[in-house]
Amino acid sequence: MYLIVFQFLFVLTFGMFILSKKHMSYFGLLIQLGLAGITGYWSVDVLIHGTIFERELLINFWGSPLEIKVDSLSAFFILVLNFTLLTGTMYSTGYLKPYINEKNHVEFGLHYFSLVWLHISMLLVCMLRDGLAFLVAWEVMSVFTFLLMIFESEKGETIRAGINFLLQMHVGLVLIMAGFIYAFVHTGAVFSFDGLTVYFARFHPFPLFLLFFAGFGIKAGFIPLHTWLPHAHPAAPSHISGVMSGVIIKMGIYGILRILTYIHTDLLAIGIFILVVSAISGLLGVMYAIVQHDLKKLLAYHSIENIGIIGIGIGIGLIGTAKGIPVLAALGFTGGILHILNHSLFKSLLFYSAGSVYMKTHTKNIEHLGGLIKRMPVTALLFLLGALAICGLPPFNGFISEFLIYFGLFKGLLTADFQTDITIMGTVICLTLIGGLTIFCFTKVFSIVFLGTARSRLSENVKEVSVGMIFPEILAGIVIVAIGIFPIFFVKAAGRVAGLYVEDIPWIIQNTPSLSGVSRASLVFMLLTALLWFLRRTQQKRVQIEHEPTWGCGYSGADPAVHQYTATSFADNYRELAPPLMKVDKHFESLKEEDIFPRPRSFKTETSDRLEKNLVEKPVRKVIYWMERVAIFQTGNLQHYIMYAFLFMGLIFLLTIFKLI
Amino acid sequence: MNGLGFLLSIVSSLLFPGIIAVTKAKMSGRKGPGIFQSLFDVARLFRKGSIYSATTSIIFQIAPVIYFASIVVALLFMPFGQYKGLLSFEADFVFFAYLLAVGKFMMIVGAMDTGSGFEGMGANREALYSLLVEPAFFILMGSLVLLTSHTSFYNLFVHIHFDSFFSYLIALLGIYLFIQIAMVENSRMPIDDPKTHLELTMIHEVMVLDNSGFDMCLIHLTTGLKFALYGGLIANFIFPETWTLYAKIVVFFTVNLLFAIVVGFLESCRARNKLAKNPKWILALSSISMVVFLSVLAITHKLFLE
Amino acid sequence: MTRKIENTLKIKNGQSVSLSEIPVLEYREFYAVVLRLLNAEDVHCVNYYAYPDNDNLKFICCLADDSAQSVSLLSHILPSGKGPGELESLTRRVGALHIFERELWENFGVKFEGHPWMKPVRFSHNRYNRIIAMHDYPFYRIKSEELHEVGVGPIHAGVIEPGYFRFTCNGEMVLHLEIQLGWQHRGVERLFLEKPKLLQRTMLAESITGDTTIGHTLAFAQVMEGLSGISTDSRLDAERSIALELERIAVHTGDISALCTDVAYQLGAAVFGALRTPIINFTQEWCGNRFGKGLIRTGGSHYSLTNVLIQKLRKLLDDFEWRFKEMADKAYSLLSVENRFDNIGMVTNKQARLIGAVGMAARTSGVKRDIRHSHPFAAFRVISYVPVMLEKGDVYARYYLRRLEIEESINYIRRILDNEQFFLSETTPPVPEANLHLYPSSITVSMVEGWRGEICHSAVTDEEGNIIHYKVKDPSMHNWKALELSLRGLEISDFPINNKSYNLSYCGHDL
Amino acid sequence: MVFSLILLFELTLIYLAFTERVKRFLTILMIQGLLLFGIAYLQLKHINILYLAFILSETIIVKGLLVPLFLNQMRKRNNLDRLAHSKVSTFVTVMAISAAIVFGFLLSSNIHDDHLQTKFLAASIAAIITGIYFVMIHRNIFTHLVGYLITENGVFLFSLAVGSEMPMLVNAAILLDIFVGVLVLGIFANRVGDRFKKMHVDDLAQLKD
Repeated sequence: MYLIVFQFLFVLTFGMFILSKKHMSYFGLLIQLGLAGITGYWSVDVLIHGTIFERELLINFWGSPLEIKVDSLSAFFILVLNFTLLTGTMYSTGYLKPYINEKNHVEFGLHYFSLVWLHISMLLVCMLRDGLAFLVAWEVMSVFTFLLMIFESEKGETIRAGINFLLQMHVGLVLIMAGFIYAFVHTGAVFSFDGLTVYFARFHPFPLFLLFFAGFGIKAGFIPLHTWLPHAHPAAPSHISGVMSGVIIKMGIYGILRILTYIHTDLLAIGIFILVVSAISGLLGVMYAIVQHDLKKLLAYHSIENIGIIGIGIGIGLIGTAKGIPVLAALGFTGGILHILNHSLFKSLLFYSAGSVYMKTHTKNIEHLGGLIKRMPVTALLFLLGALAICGLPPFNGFISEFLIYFGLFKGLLTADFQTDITIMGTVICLTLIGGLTIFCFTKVFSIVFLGTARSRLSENVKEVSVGMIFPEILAGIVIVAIGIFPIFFVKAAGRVAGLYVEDIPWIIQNTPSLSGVSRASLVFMLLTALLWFLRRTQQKRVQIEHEPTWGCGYSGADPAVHQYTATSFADNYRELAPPLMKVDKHFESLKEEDIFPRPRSFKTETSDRLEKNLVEKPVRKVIYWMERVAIFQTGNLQHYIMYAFLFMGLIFLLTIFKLI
Repeated sequence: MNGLGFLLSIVSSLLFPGIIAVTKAKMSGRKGPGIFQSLFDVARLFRKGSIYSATTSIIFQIAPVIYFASIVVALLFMPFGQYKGLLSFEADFVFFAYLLAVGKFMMIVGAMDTGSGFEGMGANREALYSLLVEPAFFILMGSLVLLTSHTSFYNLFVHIHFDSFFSYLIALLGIYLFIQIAMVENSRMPIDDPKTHLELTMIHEVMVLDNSGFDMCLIHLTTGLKFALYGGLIANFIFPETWTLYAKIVVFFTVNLLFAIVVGFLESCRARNKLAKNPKWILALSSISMVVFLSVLAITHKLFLE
Repeated sequence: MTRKIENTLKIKNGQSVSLSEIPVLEYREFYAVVLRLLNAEDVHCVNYYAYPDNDNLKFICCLADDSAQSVSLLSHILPSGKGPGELESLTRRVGALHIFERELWENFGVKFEGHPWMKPVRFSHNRYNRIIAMHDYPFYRIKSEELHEVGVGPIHAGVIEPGYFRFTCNGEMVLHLEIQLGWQHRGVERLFLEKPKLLQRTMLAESITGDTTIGHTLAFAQVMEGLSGISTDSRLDAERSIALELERIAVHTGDISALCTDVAYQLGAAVFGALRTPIINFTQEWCGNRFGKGLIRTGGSHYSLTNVLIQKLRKLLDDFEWRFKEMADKAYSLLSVENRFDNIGMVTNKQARLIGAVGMAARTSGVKRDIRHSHPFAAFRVISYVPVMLEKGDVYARYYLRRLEIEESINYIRRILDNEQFFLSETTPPVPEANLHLYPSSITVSMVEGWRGEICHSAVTDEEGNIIHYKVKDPSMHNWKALELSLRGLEISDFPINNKSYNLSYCGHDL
Repeated sequence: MVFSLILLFELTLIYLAFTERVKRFLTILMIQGLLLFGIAYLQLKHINILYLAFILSETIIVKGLLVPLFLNQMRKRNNLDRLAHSKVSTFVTVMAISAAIVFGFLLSSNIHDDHLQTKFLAASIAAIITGIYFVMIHRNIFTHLVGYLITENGVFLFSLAVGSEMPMLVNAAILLDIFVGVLVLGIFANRVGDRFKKMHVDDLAQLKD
């Protein structure tokens, strides 16, 4: 019954185009609610009972019926993506309102159609096991993401980022396909995920894993495969950025996790590989994030960082499994998997509120913003909530997943050998640095965007966004706080998924006292804060309160907009520490010794992603350069082409004579 | 009895700033203020009204409250000999460290809320230094975890044993690191000079330029609490398990007193660092704790060296 | 004594000449001569001012030639036709003149064409353009949305005089510092004309800057003595020199203490702070005022340095020297202190010459500029003084130079005390003059090396011997620019110690 | 006990990384000499008294006193009180030297040889790497010398690592030690001491050997 409704909803999506522009979002939301309800029901069932849900779809695919299969891994991802996509669509209702008059009916319809189909394709990606069907769903997902991304197609930047995205996704697809084909050719087993079991049992899994990791890693945005990500997120409309960062890149993680379920040997090498790549992604992601001026680009780099944290969890989980340290394995996997949920929550929240800022101020450059908390208080506070959560601070959800990973690491220290201990300590250092840098970055973003005084006209006369846009943010916020204060329920769900990788999860149950300790401490903290706030309020009622300008040493002629810290200045202090990694070009004419009276000058910085430059831009430029060389021959003159033909024949002739071919 | 560590820390926190001030005064041959002067200041601030910058928002007002609350809750983890902290659980030091970070986050954001160049400077520096000092703390705790095979503050300190010459060395290094981390966290010498009047070179004090009244009162109290936090940890670090409760209480206060005197002494006898040197200096703390970690590996025979 | 070479009039320090002797040149010629003279390394401009002369504006330029121990005077006249005139700026060629031309522009509205830094100097009440107000100061801005500015002052957290500093920063790094002064313009120069009595004028000179009472009063006394033809006896000269050096020792010690405070070296701060006290207490014992008010008077002195005092002074110096050395050995070898001062706030020799730095700021950058040596006055005429020099021009150099100068000053006082010829006679110095008859239509240029650097006072009288123009130049006028330069590319947190290392005068600049 | 001293030796390397003063370098060299004296005494207690006396006097007199004092004289004579300039930021140096220490331990924990005392090896590797790194990053000839001396201390430790089996090697290493020390000092005494008496650090840098 559910299955039929589920598939009927697919067909219903085409009804989108007959509706008016205003109603499209509601219609899309309805369909998505249906989809989410059905799949959510299945998933919750799977997670609670630990069973596997299997059904056959009515659609025939390549002659055989299409099977869907939901195990705990799929179920977890389905729940995460359902939530994020629903909030995304809700948010879009308000966010796209200004575009109703700008965009025509087809464009608008296509957008919502794509949004619903993105949902469907992602659900299918999580549920399908057949190789070919998976690849098709994967491709459909990429294409619809592309369509959603280029909503503002009148901007050249958007189209460029979109094409870059599509191109890189195809590279990923080819790599994944190559992986399937490679396994299929070597074993002759079924062309599906389950067929990989045979390969991994028989051969060294590492090389093939590497292939899959490259393919899925492009989607996930591991450094150095991340180069599409910082361009795609700012280009897409904000609800799509939220969804993209919240769940689409997680599909890459899903792929990697799915592959890992079939691997049982060589885990140490794979674990260390994932750990190293993730640690680098985490560190570099946040380091690049700090120097960005584009709000959404900055958040995009944080996605890379959080993918890194997820990867660190998975990596140490694998090392734990390989080295026979169950606590490390269990807590690593649980922490990593829980972080998938956590990141999707706070990152979508952050993107939505960043979108609200963009919608009202029409700028993403944080150097133009400032003082928005007085004009958009709810957005500001929600952004602060997201910021605190992404920094991994208690009592919010980000802390829980990081705490699990830390806990696993410190517990793991005890039973590990020397090399593993060094690895663990290295990981701890990475995690603390990532945490610290994230705090550095988000204190910067939050205070530059929302606090102080307006830095330009753009942020002077703005108003709070509509309730419709705030509502989905509040939904995400509630879950963030819920996970932070009552983590056990969510940790158990993540633990169920981790069960796929670790033999038994007694450790999860054993560390629940610690988790309840966390929730107890968080509650005490919140209560104490509330109490103090109350005390403060009563104290303030009795005394005199005055309002004055900020202390400026009694000087009256200063311009408050210029006299506050800028984002560049805030980041500069830290940038000095890692000049080789952080290439920031300062365009500023320096003075000579004898210039005692300076000339009029200007100052501008430009940040560039070194990895992107060296790994993508330079090779591409090289290729283009050689292409252009070859293009000399393409003169468009018929005689020349005939001459080429003769030359070619002559060459063949000569080669045959000398028996070279 | 589990709250004993908390209570004693609160008591010592009230005296901390006073003792430091008296030590510094004695060192420079002045008479100096009384030990309780800082408490009178706090009491005076509590009764006072507040002036708020018109630029600020609710963030500025709530920041000191959260800052204070975070430190108090962190103190609830403080064990005392065989008595647990009120909120003790496994890996509580992770929560402890992140809780301190919450307070710091809010103070930084609160300072930026005033839109003042001075406070921006202080906030920026505070953000940078606290991020750099984190690894040192975690590596040190990791070493202790490894040394004792336990993961909560309470168990760490109960199960710590020093028997060989080598372990005394580690204990000394541990205490050194705790003191230096405390100095960084509190923005004291040689990272920052709290007594200076120079807005341009300060870190913590310049962040609170615009605070007044009740908020300032909380911030003042927090300074003492933060010192007591680390003083308590150091005291716990050196209690032998076998001592009686009263001996421990005496030692607890002695250690706190000594800690305060050491701080006062350090602040009298050397110049502060150049600001650009601070990151390196703080990073070196992490390096030292890494050496401590390596030697703990050697003690626990994970690292076999002939 | 006076000779006319190259269209200039050469006089000695403190000498008085008739106005008519000063050659009046065409501006073009004036321009050329000034440039030619300033080309020489040991010539610098000590004063350049103007005063209204029969509806015209008469400009007087005093160029000190250090090697010849003489001051060249030359002048030009700007006829005031319709409003203030326009002149070609000398600053473009000689940066050191910027402050003088700015002052002339501010006071008389004379436009200096091509001046690269035309900004108000002190917002004087009698300024030509009264419309411009304090908060309209034309700050230098670097075009960018990524830089922030930090404004400090005029009310400082430390209890110091008012001044406004604006830093244009990229993070911690200062790209540009601009100093706006003039918050306490008292009109000192005009008061010299308005207060007719000598005592009033003397007291006015004593309060030009509170920390250089002896230096400024001595310069004033020399002007008066020069204009009235009083010559001082050797005992008075010796006493004046001793007072000047004592002032130097006291302020330098205080500054070392302040520098220690700024780097949070408490021990140094406390001990040096305490060391300053006996020195100023001795001054109090001598003249009744710790800062030497009342000690220097025209033509004589009320307070003689008696033998009892001399014995006390000897003992004080011995005691001070020993204690100072003990603490200095510690404070100057402490690596944490050295680390803090080293290599920051550098002003190179070239820059020091370009901006015409004087006093300590010059001597730490290897520019040998010391009036005691180059244009000796008082006892320095008899016992020559060899200036202490350092090369590097950073904060450490300025910190270190203070120590060296203190040691040198102690030695110098001892040499005076040991020199028989000063204190042969038991006679007390003559009683100061109460009323003076000044030479008519004359001019005097008097220079004194205060602890901060060269102080230059100059006065012009009319046909009846009344002062019609009195000009005061504090060394800070030149050296504020050095502070601006030394902050370039420096961390903003290093500003306070830089500022303290110069310890420039706000009121001496504002007047 | 010996291990504690080795630990302190490693700490001196970290200290070396973040200090920027020539004067401090010499203090560190002195401390290192004293530590080596302790290590050598504790380790070689049982060998021939004559050898022991020789080695001990070499460590304490040459390494601990003579060389640092001599260098201090040089420093004073050439006015080298100021900062030691380096191409690389101190931040990187601290990380590099920490990494070298960890690397030393990692490597020596993986070597299992009966003839090798790996605890000395760990410190020795760290010291040698630090010394070479130091020479690499500094422009100044004087700091180069400090780098060499650190390397030399590393070599000394290395000889101790293999030393209990091969006392001759220790002696050889120490002889080399003294030889290099004297040679280098001799050269510097002549070149820097007299000809470049008045020159500034930056000028000295052009002297690069």
